[in-house]
Amino acid sequence: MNEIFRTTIIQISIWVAVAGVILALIRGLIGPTPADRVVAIDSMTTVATVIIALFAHLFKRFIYLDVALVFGLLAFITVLIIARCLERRMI
Amino acid sequence: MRHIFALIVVGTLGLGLFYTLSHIPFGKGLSEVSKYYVENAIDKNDPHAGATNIVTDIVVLYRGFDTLGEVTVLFLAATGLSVFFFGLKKKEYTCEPSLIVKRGTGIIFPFILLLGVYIFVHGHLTPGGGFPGGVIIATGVLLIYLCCRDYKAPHSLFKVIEGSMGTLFVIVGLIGLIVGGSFLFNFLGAGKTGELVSAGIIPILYIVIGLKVGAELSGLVKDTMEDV
Amino acid sequence: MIILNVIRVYAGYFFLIIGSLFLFLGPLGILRFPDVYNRLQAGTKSTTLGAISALFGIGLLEPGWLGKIVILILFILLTNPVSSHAIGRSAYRSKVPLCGKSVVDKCEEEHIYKEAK
Amino acid sequence: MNKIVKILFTAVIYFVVWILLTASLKIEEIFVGIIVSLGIALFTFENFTSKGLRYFSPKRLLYIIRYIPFFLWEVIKANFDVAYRVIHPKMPIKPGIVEVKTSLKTDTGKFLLANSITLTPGTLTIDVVGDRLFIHWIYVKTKDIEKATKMIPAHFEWALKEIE
Repeated sequence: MNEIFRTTIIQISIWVAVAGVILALIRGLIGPTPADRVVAIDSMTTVATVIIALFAHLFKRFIYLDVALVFGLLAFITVLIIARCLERRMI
Repeated sequence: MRHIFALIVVGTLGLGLFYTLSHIPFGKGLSEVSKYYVENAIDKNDPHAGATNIVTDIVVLYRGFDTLGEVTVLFLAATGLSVFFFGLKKKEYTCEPSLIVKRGTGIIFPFILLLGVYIFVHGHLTPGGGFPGGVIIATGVLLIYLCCRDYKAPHSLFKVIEGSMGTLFVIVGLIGLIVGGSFLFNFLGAGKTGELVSAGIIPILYIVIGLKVGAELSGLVKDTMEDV
Repeated sequence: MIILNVIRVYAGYFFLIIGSLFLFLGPLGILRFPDVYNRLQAGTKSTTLGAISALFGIGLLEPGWLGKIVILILFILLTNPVSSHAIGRSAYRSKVPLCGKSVVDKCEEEHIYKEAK
Repeated sequence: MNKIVKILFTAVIYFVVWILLTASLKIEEIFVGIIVSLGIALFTFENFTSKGLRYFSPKRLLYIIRYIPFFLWEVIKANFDVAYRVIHPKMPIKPGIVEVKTSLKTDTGKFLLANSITLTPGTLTIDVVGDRLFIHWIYVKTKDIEKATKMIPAHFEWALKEIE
């Protein structure tokens, strides 16, 4: 009984977060400027990091947290690099 | 017109991928080779085992020779790229990077190195390994290059690490050849699964591969980012 | 002792739900707000608190994981504002205009931007 | 001598992070952790000790401990603020970019100030030029530099002055 309650709560959280990712994805598709798309990517990756951590808890696997950490790091670097490329276009 | 063409190409690729993947008999019977791997990698009395997942066992112990080949391919690619970039005039950065990004990168850089080392030291216990650890170290170097325009990486240090680690890999393999009769034989035994010091030569090989890949990719980043 | 455990578990569930709600609100703000800078505000703040809250909930549910959860929380707290600042600055430098509702733009008077125009 | 002490202090920071990462206190993990953190501290020690060992003074630690709850409360307030503006059907926003001045001198201080401003209600740092910050404000209350300085950065500087 307790186990079913736990998985239900986590699944609800995952679905709510996935709905957030989809909303950001829509903004990424229609965003009029490149900067809008980068904003969408930035928040999508943060939400995705949390979703990986939630999956780690759902499957009771400690090592999935490593995956979340590395994913978050690579997403941070991606956003910084794209932002730098946009900046260089100025002059 | 271009958009429609791109849509058609992407749609065809996606459909083909979906069709191919849905016809793979995933998780249904195993082939002869897979059966051999699965039975022997789970058997903990076998010296060819000891990691916490089968994939690591297969990649390092059964197919360690392939890993040597992969490292060689990476080395050749890095060398080729540096030859390609030699004498090419790079575009200058026209605007100064932001102070906040600079300071934030400065704070986070050592922790990226620490994470990379953690990933390859624990390669036999977690899904990581030598290649991901090396890539994370190289991304740290890339961040520094993005944020300090006049940074010069210690290129000779990269070369020394790369060469010595490549030699060490072959030496470990040769010791296995002398002791056990086959290249990269696991001469240290399996040990107790789940401990840090276990799985014989897997941690050693992963540390060697991690340092080598990290140095190689950092050199590659240096070649592409620095003015020649 | 048992009561403490029950409180801990239910607090964990509470933080999980609150966190996922904020993770939903951030992208909703990104979709609704009129220009890049306002979207950045919604995106950064909501996803940061949502991530912290949800991760803290997981940490309460699994006390053995708390070390790595703390690392993840510190990492998100450190990197999220930095990346949003980088996006905002690059958006301003690639001349993305402010929306029509805006009342003031002091950056315009700054000399480095004047030279660029 | 001074250099050795700096390296040791930096290595202690890395070692704490290593222990949090591995989440175990076995003897071999600690041994590997000491080697790795010393090795990394050897060539990155200037990052944390560029101002000497002042970073480890008890007064500073006290201010950090006092600053964290204050900061977290501000973050929570910021989120309810943003949530209100997102959900409200008319979106009560009046955005604009204002200029403020800061009295913090060091890079680390400015970094912490800009991050705090970004995570607190309605404000986002767009650029830093010298001691002036350009801030995007979601609901502009004043266009004047002096008044804006009193409203946004002065909120944090009481603690950051000691921490920087």
